[in-house]
Amino acid sequence: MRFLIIFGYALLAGLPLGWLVLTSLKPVAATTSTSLLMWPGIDFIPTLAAYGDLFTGDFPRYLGSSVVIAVTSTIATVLLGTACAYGFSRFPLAGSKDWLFFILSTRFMPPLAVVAPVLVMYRMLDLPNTHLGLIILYTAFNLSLAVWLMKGFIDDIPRAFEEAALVDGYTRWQAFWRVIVPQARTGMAVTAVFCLISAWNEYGFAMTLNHVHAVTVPVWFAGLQGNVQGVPWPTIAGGVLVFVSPIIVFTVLVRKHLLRGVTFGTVKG
Amino acid sequence: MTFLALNAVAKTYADGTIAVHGVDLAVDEGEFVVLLGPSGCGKTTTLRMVAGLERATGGSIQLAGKIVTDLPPSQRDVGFVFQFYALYPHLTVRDNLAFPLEAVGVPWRERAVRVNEVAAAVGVTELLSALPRQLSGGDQQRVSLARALIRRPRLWLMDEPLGTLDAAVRASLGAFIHEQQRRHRVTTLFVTHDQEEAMQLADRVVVMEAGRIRQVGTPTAIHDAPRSRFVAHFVGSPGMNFIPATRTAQGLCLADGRHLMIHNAASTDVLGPVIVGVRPQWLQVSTDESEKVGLVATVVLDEYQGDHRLLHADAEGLRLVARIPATQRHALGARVILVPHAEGIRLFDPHSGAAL
Amino acid sequence: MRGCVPVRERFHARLADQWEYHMSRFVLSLAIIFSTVLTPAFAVEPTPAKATATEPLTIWWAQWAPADGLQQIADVYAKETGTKITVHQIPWGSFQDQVFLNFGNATTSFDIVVGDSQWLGRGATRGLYVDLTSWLPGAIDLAGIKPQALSNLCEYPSGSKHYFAAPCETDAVGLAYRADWFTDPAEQAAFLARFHRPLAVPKTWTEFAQVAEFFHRPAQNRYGNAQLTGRGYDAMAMGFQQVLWSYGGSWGDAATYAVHGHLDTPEAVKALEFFRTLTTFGPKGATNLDYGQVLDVFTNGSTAMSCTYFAFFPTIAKQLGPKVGFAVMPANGERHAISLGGQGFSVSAKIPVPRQEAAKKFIAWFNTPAVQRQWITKEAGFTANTAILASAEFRAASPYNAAFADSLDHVRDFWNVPVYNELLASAVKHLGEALDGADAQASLRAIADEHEAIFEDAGLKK
Amino acid sequence: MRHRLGWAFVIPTLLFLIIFNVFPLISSVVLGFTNSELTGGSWEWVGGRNFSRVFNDPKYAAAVRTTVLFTVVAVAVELALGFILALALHRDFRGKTAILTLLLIPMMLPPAVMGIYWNFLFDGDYGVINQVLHAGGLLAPPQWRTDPGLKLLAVVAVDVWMWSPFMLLISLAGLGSIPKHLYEAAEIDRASRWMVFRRITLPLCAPLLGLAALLRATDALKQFDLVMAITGPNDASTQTLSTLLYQVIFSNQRVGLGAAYACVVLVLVIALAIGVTRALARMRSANAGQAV
Repeated sequence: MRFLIIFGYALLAGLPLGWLVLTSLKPVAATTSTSLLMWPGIDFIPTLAAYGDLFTGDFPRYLGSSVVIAVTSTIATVLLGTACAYGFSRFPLAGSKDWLFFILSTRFMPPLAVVAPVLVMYRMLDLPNTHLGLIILYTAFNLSLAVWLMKGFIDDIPRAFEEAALVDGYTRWQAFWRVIVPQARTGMAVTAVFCLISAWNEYGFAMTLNHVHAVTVPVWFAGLQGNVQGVPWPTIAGGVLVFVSPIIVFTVLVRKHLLRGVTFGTVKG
Repeated sequence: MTFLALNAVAKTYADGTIAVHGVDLAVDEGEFVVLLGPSGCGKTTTLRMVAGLERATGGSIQLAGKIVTDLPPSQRDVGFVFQFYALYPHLTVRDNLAFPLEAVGVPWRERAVRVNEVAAAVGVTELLSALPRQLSGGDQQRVSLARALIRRPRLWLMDEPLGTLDAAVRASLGAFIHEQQRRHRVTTLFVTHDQEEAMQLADRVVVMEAGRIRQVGTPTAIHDAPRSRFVAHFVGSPGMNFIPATRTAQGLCLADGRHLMIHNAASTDVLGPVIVGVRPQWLQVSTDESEKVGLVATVVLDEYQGDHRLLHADAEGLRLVARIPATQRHALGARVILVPHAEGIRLFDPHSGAAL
Repeated sequence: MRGCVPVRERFHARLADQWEYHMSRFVLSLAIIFSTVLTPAFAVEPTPAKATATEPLTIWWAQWAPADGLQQIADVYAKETGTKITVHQIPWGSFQDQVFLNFGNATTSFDIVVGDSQWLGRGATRGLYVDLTSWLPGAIDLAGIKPQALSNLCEYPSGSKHYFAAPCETDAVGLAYRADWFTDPAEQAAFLARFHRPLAVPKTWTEFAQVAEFFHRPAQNRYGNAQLTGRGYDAMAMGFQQVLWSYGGSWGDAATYAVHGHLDTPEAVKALEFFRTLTTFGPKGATNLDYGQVLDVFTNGSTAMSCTYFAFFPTIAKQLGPKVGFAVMPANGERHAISLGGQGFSVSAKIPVPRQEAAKKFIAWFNTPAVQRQWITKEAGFTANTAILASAEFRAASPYNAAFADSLDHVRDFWNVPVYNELLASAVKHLGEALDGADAQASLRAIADEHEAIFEDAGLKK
Repeated sequence: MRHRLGWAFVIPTLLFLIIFNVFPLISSVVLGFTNSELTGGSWEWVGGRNFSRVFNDPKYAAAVRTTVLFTVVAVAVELALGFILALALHRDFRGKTAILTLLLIPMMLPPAVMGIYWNFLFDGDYGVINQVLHAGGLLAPPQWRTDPGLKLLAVVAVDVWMWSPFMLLISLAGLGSIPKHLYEAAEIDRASRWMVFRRITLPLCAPLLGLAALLRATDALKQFDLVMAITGPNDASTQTLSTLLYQVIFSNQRVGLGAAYACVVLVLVIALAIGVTRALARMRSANAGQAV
C-alpha cells in the first residue's frame, strides 16, 4: 500500500519530466501529431535537431543573461545577507526582532503589485533592459531569505570560535571574515543555491522590466509560446531541459538542507 | 502462583547482535520484581518484550496463564511507565490520563470519575488542566504512573522511571511507587541500573549481565550471598573488594606470605588459588604493625560520607576500599593494615568467578 | 577558558590550510564563469548609435513571415543607400505590451514600429508616433493606395486625412479550405443528398455553417472549421467582429461612442450565438484558438475550413499544396464585412529628428511601386497599391492573391481610439465567457456597459 | 561601541531593502492617485477616483474570488497529498533518499517555464494527457485549456504537481519530530491506529502543517506565472489578482489605476504576511526551546 502510493505518485509526477525528454528528441511535426507517439525509433525517428537549433539560435544569449543575472545577484545577496545575519545574530541591536520581521515581510510582496512603481523608478535611473536592473531587484527580493537562512546557520556556530579570535587580537571585522565566513561556508553555499534558483526561475519582473536586452530564458520561452507560425515544441522541450538541469543538480546537492530553505531556516531538517 | 513466566526468551536483532540470551523467569502474582544490571545488559529489552513493544525472537512469554509471545501490547493488559515519561505533549494531564480509557471506549462520564480518582491517588489533582511541559520532571512521572494505573492493568512494567529525576524527588517518588504497588497488589516488573533503588523496592531482584540472568533472589540474598563476582561487585556501594589469595590448610594465604585469615579448624574444602571477596564494611583498618593477619596497604584517598568514611588504600597495586567510622582518621600515605572480618569473607573461583 | 585551546587550534589550522586555498578557488571559478558567460551575453547586444544619416535603423514588428520579407527588402535598401536596417521580431502574444512598455522609456529601442491598426489612436494622441500629415502626401502617391487600407491603417481619426502611419503590410481575414475534400465526388454526393445543393465554397455564413457541420466528424479526427477565438491579444475580437457586422450589429457608433443599441441588439446576440455554433463544429479546443493554433489545426490536415489572416496563407499553401483553396470570407445577404489586418509604418517620436528623417526616407522608398512589386514577391508580402492589386499579374501570382484583392473592398476595423486596448481586453474577456458557455446577451451587455464606461472615462462619449 | 559595529553589519541590507522595497511601496500609493500611463508622458492628480473604481469593479471582485478559490483548493490538495505521501515515506526503506530527492524536484523548477510545457501536455488535440485518456477508452476527454470549469483546475493541477513536494517535505519533518516513545505509550494504552493518527500524529504535526499551509498560501495568492502560461492574463475564469494587475498595468497601460489596484492587493498580502512572520517566529522559538 505504502509503496503503491509512493511509486504511483512518483510515476505520475515523473512522467511529465520523462515526456519532456522524449519531446526534445522528436521532429517538430511529431509533437503536434494527434496520435500517441511514444517509442523512439518505432513511432518517430529520434533527432537531436532541437538541440542543434537551440544552440545555433539565440538561446545561448538568453542563457548567458540568465546566468549573469542569477549569479551576480546571488553573490551580492549572500554577502549582504551573511553580514546582516551576523549582525543580528551576535549584537543586541535595538528592535532587532522588528527589523527581522520587516526583512522577512519583504519576501511576501507580490512582484506585480510593486512592478509599476519599480518601473517608474527604473525609468528615472535608466535601468530597464539592463542586467543590473534585474540583479538589484533579485538581490532585494532574495535578501530576506538569505538573512533568515544565514541567521539560522550563524546561530549554530559557537561564539567560542570568535571569542578565541578576539582574544588572539583580531578585530570584530577580521573575526567575521576569517572565522565566521569560513565556518558558515556550508550555510552560505546552501543559501546561495536557494537564491540562485529563485533568481533563475523568476518571471514577473524579468518579463516586465527586461523585454529587449538582457532577456532571461523564462521570458524567451514565454515568447516562443506566442509564436503564430507553430510553436517549436522540441526546441522548447530541449531548452527547458538545458535550463532546469542545473536546478536538478543543485536540488540533489542541497537536499539535506531543503527543509531549512523552504522554511526560512526556522525548521532544521 | 506464577503470574508471569518467561521461558527461554531471547532477542537477536536484525544485524545479528544478541541482546538477550534465553531468559527464564517466573514472577508470582502481586510480586515486585526488579531487573537490575548495567546498561546494555538486556534488562530493558526483556521488559519491552514482556510489554510487547519488542518481539521476542526465541522462547515464550506466559501472562496470567495465556501465551502472549506474539500478541501486540494492546492485548496483554499491561501498564508501562517510560523513562522519559512519554506523556502526550499536546494533551493536558486530564486528557493524558483519560487517553487509555478513551482507547478502550470507556464512556465519557466514567472516564472523568476515574481520572479524578487516580489523580487524587497520585496527588496530581491540581495539575489536571496543565500541559506536560508545564510540570516538573517528578510531576510528569507521577502523571505517567497514574496513566499506567488508570486502566487497572494486571501487570506494571517500569523502565527506569526514576532515572532522569534528581536525588530528592527520586527517593520520594520511589517510596510512592512502592506504596502504590503494595496497595494495589499489582504485579510489577521494574528496570533499573541503580542497585540501591533495586534493594529498596524489590521483593526479588534479578541481576542481569550481557543478556543473561546472573542471579535471582531477595535483596538480602543478593547482597549477602552473591553467586558470582559480577553480582558481588555490582550490588552494594561501593562494591565488593576482591583479593587474590591461596587457600591452604592454614587458611587464606597472600602472595607476600601474610595471611588474610587463619583457620582454627581443619577444613575439608578444596585447596588452591581463590579470589577472596570482602565488602568494605567487613574490612577493619588497623595501624598496629604487629598485626599478623591482613593486608599491608597505603592510604591514597579518604572520602568523608557524613556518617562514615570510605578509605581507599593501595596494597601493591591492588586498590581496596574500607568503610570506617567517621571519627577514625588516617593521613594520606600512612601505612595501614586491612583486616577482613571472618564473617564477611566470600570465596570465588579465580577462573569462572562463581562463588565457592 | 579550558574550552578555548582546541577551538583556537582548529581556528588557526583552518586559517593556515584552507582559507586561502578556498578563497583562491572561489575567485578563480567566478572568473571562469564570468569570462565564459559575459562574452556572449554582452557581445551580441546592439549598441545604441549616434544620430547620423547613415547609421543603422531598427524596425520592430511581430514575429511572422512578413517580417522576414521586410528584412529582405531592407537588405536591398541597405545595398542601395548604405543604411542598414534590422527588423526585430517580437512574438505576437507580447508584441503590444513590449512596444508600449518601450515607448515609456526616454528613447525607444526602435526607430520604426510596424504597429497594429488599432494602436493609431494611442500612438497619435500620446505623442508616441511622429505626425506624418504634412509629409506623407508628398512622399507617397496616396491616390494609388486602396482607400480602405489608407483610412484604416494610416489615419487617425479614420477619414480625417491626419496621417500617423504609412502603408506597410495590408491584410484581411480570408477563407482557406480543403479543395481536395470539396472536390471529392463521394463528399459532393453526400452533401447534395443532405442539403439539396451542390457542395461549393460557401458564399454566405449560412452556407458556411452547413459545410462546417457537414465536414465535422470528430470520430474520424476531421473537423468543420477553425475560427479565431484566442484570448491572448485580439484574435477573438477579429474572429467575431466580421460575423457581428455581417449580422447587422457593430461595436458602437463611431460618432457618439454609444455602444448600447449597437452591440447588445438582437442581431448582435444572434451573431454571437452563431459564432458559438461555429466553434461546436471545430477541433478540440475550438473556443480558444490563437493565430498559431488556427494555423496548426488546419495545416495538420484535420480541419475543412479555417478563417484567418491572408498573411498566414503562404505557410498554408506551402504545407498543403494543391489540397487547399482560398476564398473571400462569406457574407450575410447584402452585408459583407471582413476584419482588417495589417500594420502601418509609424516613426517613433522618441528618437532624434535626424533618425526620424532617415526612417521616413526608408518608408517612402518602400512605398514606391517598384519596391512594392518586390514586396509582393516576398512571403506574405501584401500591398495596398491599387494598381498592383488590380493587375492580372498579381492576381495570378499565387492561389490566394485574387481572393486577397477582392477582400479589401469589405474590410472594417476594431476601435482605434487611444483606449482601444481596454476595449479589446474587455471584449475578448466577455466574448470568451460567452464561448465558454455564458449567456450571449449577458456577455454582450457586459461588454457594452464596460465599453461605455471606458469611453466615458476617456472623455470620448458624447 | 559594540552596537555601532553591529549596525554596520546590518545597515547595508536594511538600506537596500528600504530603497527597493519600501520606497516602491510608498510610491505605489502615490501613483494610485494619478492617471499616469505606461507610455509615460504627462499625468495629473485624480484624487480617489482610481480607488473608487477598484472597489466598484466586478473584475476586481472576480479576481479576488478566483485567487482565493485557487489558493484554498490548491493548498488543501497539496497539504492532503503531501501529508499522505509523508505518511507513506516516513519509515525507512532502501532507496528512500533517492526517491525523496526525485519527488522534490518539481518544486524547484521554474513555474513560468513549466507552465508553458504543461500547456503543451494539456492541449486538447495533441496533448499527451488527452491522448493517453483517449487511448484508455475515454472518447471525449476533458478540454483542460478551454472548458471554463477545468481551466482553473488545470492551473491547480500544475500547482499541485509543483508544490505537493513542499508539503511532503514539511510533513516528513513533522512526523520525524514526534518521539517514538509516544507511539509506544499509545500502543500500551491500547489506542487503535486511527486513534493514534487522530489524537497523536495529526495534532503533533499540526503546527508545522499550519506553517506550511500559510507559506504556500502567501505564494499561491501571488499566482502569476502559471496563469500567464496556461490561459494568459485575460481569461474570465482564471484571472487572478496578479494577472489582473498585469492586464491593467501592461495591456491596458494604466499605471495609475494599476497602482491603486496594487495598493488594495497589498493590504491583503501584508495582513497575511504578518500572520506568516508571526508563525515563523513561533516556530523558531519553539525549535530553540527543543534544542535546550
